[in-house]
Amino acid sequence: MDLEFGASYQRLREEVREFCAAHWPPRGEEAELPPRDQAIRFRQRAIEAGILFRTVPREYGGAGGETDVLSETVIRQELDAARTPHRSSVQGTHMLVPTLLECGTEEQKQSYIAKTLTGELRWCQGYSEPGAGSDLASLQSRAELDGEHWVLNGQKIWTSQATEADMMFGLFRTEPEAQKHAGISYLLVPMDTPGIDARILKMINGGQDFCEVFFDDARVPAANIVGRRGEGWKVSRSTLKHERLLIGDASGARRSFDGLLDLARRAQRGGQPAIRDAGVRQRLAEIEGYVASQEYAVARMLTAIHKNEDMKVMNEMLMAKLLSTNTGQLVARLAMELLGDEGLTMPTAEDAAMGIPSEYTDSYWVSHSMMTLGTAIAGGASNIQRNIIGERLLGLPRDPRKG
Amino acid sequence: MDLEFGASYQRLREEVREFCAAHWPPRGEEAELPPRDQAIRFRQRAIEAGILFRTVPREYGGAGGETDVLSETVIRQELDAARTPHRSSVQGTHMLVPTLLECGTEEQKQSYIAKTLTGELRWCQGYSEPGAGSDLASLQSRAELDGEHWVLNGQKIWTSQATEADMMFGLFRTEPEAQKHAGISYLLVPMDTPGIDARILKMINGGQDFCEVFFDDARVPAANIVGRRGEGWKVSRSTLKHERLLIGDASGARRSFDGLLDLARRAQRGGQPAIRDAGVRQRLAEIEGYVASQEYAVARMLTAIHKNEDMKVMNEMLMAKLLSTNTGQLVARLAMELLGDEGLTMPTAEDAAMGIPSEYTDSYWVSHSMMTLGTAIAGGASNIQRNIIGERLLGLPRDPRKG
Amino acid sequence: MDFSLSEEQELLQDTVRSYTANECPPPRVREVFDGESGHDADLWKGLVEMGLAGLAVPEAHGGAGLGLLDSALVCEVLGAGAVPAPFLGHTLAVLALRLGGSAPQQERWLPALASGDRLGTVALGEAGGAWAPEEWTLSLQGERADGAKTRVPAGPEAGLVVVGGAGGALGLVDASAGGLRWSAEDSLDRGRRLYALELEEVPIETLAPGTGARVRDAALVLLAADAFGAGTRLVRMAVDYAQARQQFGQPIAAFQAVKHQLANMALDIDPTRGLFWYAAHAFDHLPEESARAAALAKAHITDRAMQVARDAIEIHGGIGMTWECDAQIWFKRALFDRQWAGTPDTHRARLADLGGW
Amino acid sequence: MDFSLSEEQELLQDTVRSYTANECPPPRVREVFDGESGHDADLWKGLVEMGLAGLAVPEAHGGAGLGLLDSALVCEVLGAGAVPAPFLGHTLAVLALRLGGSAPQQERWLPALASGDRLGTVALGEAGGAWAPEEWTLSLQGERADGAKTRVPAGPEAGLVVVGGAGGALGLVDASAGGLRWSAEDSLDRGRRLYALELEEVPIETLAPGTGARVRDAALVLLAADAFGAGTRLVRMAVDYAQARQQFGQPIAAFQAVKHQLANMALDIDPTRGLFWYAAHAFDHLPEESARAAALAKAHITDRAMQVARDAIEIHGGIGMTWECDAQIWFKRALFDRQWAGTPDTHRARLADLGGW
Repeated sequence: MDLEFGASYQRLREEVREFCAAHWPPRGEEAELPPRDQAIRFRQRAIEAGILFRTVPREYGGAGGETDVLSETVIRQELDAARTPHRSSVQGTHMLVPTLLECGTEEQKQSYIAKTLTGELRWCQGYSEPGAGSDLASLQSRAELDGEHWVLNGQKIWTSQATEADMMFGLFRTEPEAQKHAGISYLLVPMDTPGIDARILKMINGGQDFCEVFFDDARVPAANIVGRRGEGWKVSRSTLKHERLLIGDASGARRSFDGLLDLARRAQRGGQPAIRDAGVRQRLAEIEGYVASQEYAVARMLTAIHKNEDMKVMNEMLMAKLLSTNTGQLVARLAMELLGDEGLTMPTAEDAAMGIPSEYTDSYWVSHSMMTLGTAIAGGASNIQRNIIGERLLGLPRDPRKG
Repeated sequence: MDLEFGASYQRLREEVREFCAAHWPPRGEEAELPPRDQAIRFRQRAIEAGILFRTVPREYGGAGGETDVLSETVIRQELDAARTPHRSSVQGTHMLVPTLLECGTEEQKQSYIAKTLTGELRWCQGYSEPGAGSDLASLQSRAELDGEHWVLNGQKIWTSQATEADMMFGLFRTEPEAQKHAGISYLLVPMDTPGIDARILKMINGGQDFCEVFFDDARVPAANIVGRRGEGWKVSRSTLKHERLLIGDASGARRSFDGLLDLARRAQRGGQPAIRDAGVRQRLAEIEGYVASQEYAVARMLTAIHKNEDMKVMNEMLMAKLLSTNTGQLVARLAMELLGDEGLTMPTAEDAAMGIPSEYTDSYWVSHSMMTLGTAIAGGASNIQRNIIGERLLGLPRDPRKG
Repeated sequence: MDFSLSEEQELLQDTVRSYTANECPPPRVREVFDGESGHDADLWKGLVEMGLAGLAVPEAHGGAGLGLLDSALVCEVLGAGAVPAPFLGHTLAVLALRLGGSAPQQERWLPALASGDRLGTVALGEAGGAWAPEEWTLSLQGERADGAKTRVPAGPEAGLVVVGGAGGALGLVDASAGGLRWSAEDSLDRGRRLYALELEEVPIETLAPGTGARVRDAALVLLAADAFGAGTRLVRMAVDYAQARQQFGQPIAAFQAVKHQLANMALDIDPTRGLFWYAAHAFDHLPEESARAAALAKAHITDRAMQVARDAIEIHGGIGMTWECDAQIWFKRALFDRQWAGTPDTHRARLADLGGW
Repeated sequence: MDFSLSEEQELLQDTVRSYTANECPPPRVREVFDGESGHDADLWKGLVEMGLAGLAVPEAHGGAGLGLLDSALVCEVLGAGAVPAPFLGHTLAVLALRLGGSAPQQERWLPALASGDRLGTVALGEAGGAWAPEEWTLSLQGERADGAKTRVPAGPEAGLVVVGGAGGALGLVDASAGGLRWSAEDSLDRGRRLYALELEEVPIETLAPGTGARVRDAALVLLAADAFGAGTRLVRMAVDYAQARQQFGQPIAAFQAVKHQLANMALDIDPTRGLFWYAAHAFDHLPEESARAAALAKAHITDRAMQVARDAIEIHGGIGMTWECDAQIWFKRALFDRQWAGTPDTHRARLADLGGW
């Protein structure tokens, strides 16, 4: 058992660190460019240096090499630590690109991948619909082939940053008579197509990260289909095999816990910092048990995946989501208690945005304690997760009503 | 709104108090009698004085008068406070007697009621079976009519004090071809019938309150049926209308909470009484919220029932059980934490017995923290309770699989 | 023994419920919530005409002379409807005068409060979550006051402000006299907007000592009642949504897991009703139990209501997280009730002390 | 980075698991549990022959020279089987000598402990729940000791007793020297019986200062591992029962509410494995993190395991409350692990201190 990353990874870590120091933040005239252009340049250089998108072939704009889960973790940690803009259009780089590599035509690969990796081309994902949340197979948006075009009608929801994206990849029902999963196709949709209307969906905390997208006879070239007609469901799941390289490193949970400790130091309780209160200490210590459990579960997953022993960590993989949801709820409840009066005002727009906060301010915690409600929902409601654990890990009977 | 019982009930309270002072504990040569005989005499006198069994007609051995829910509560509080043995065979007095009054033959009433009220005749209840817990309708024990006798075969479980009881009232399947609830009859079974074997079922805490009862061709007179053949299910539910007079007064929850406070005063935490620890105080205060909620819910129920406005308190009536279970679990968890090392040894036999403790000793709390597990089960598992709340109060769809 | 509401009390609730349901249904609640001021003058006028402004004002001064329980019952209805009305601050101002005002003070102010000619409010909290009377620092010595208070309801709409000061004293400020500087806080519950208040050389009259703690206790009871109303409504909203929302070919309410979550929500909030009834009753009739009962009601009910609010959002799924879903309005109502005047933990610590633990 | 077990460690677990499954299946566990002494001499002999008695003894003294993680992995398997064996106390005695014994002391005792000729145990706790080394009062001044300890495993079966004394010191007592008065406590976990120990003028040798706290930390890790094993087994027992038990015409596991309860149980205990792995690793390799990691593992895992135990009983319904249901044996195993050497709250308070909060 060894919790250090070891010498070879230490070398990689230092290389990445040096790269970051050399290239971020930008200097000279590059510092004058708009932030988005700065970020695109940074990502271009990181790809050239073999740091980002290491397994995407060179001919499509990647670094074209090998990688492993530990290397990816080390690289991500360093890119995060230096606050570099390495995450561009995550939907694009982590969902669309693997899908195109797997199922796209040569022309699609050539057209889209390179620009997506740098962030020149920004994508949004069109899967969820108002009537199809956990039950994605019941989606209703349709695409009808009319000569050389798909004609799109319907509505998508929970589309992150749809108002900023250039393109959407989405699932549309092309064979209306087919049942459920069958009859769905995977289409690429330029967002400036006439008949498409993206509206920001304001969130409970004032955040504006999500959109609804409405399609009213929007016409998209017939060639914009990935994989075969009616097989969109399968195509959309072809990214799953890439996800094993993307295990979260739980450092987010630890950073958030450290932020909670800071809040407990700032907050007053009976004339002293709340962190001196025996009850608050107990609750913090209890939460740390969950946070540390997550950290070690991730360490175990990284190890097993690195050794190609994924089967050993099925439990961890299937439980990760719900564990993190539960911990988030505990954190949110204690934060709300510690916030006191701060819980009576709205978070700032910056703190209401999703993503990793640069600082754990009181306003961040107000936002967080509301947004943790969403973690029980996003990416599969907690009840669905419990079904999965019950059925796949414990071997319990499947719900009779499904499908 | 008035939380006092008021003048007329105050008078009743004083009368009962005086009665208790005069008759319990017994004096003179009566004090030499075996405890059970002392208890029987006390109950006889209490009936004669119109304090116990006020609504059971005189000709069957009751006090033959009127009562109301507040009077019953006042009387019970005083009988408890004076630690009198007013509770005899609760199964007999509170389940069998109302059933006989409702559905019994004149001969059955004459034979059984009076002696049951005093406790001369002790009853056990034969409803549950190993394969029929929450799903009582699926019970399998059968009774076949053979000339002048029912021949009983099968097994009952969770039979309180079966080894001490003189008689059992129980449900047996007499029409094996009938479905579920139909085909069940309500029989009265002398426990000394050959072919009946009652065995103590030792509990997790060492307690010996429950038994299993096995029937192997045990023959019971054909006349020992209450109500009609095949209608035992209905007969067994005829007691429900009497239960409105038996609302618990939640003083048990308050006493138990006071006992928990005492435990927190005795237990040490960081060199001082645990009750001085800010974390323990928070947890106690949180529990008190639940305890007080129970008290007021009961006060509201008493009021409404007294005014014949039962419908106003349907919520309280349907939630009482689960609320008390949940509170009990919180109490048990804190008690176990406070007990520390005491939680490593078994409770005494006295503390392992069910019922209201005379003192909240450490050993009691060890037993209690195990027995609260059972409250989630006894009298309908918590999940069944949640179904009832969901379906009857919230109007949610019924589970499709039931019945 | 009679632990129930009188017919008059039930009628009061029915009347307010049906009036607010008609005049301030959810679409109107949302309009005010999203509006500029968060104040609905017409609605308040209607409530004043029903007598709510004078509910706690003695009959001699033009009010209904009712007890705290009656005001709490109104709060329950207002919380259930998330009604944007300044009832909480106004009622607390009335109580401050009733409990601590001299005869001339009562004579001067109570009729105007009862008639709704003046809107009252209370400025109790100070920066850093100082809600306990013993933590207040604003000086009420002399005839003029200087200092700052936070989280004040109604703000510039108010004509009379009851201000908490050092030693738990209360002072009366006539808002029309000038010298009050209000600044809007970015309130989470936009149906009950909050303001920071700075006083500069403002004329002030003090009320009888000890009134601060009593008014704080009354606030706790009213908040608990409001949270009870909001919580029960959130259960209803979650039930209705779960009945309507189809997934996997059936309403999600038919999934046993969802059904039990809903049952647990009902079980969380419904049995707490007696806590605020009793605390309100004790406030008027059992003074020695009043402070502790108020702390218990506030701590327990607002915590349970907040849990119900979280669960209700979860039942609604993603849509529950959006501004356009009504659940967020009630969620914030419950959150206000929980955070304003001190969090549950604060009051649990107090009730432990008050219990002599 | 390699957060995984070595092949040798997996083999060790497999070997102990299959041996105990064969030699001590649930019916045998119950026999010992219900038996006179709670001790199974044949079983212990078998485990000694597998090398478990010497697992932590340096190779130079006839042991396997393995780390605390290996001992913890054995505890996990023993906990999962509710195996009635004196491994915990014995291993702690070995560690006390290994960490704090002089060369002659080690020379004299370790070979006998490794070979199983002597069974070791530890007498740490004192009346009133005094488990922290700084709370111990027994005087180890001089060459003889007087005083009382409680909750001592193995008791009269032990040939060597490591006794905790004032200042967190440890002393060695040769049980064969006489002067030890054992009295059986009415142990809840009858597979690991506890005894009160009175020492009267008993010859004693001290170990190096500071060893007491280290042995306590090791105890916390081993208890956490044992509780993890017991907890995972309880989940399995509940799953098996729910699959078999029919109600309303189907296995209760098919009810979504039950299914989710079972999923929550698995989620409660399964992810905690790394806590004891890490704490055991830190004990041998990261001394500055060791005390805190041990406290965290003990507090979190034993609390989770206890919750799982409660839930498992509830899933079993009434039958789970009976002595004849095996669940009670594992429930009491988990409860022992939780209560012995200090409750979770105690260790949470410590880890807050150790974290500089």
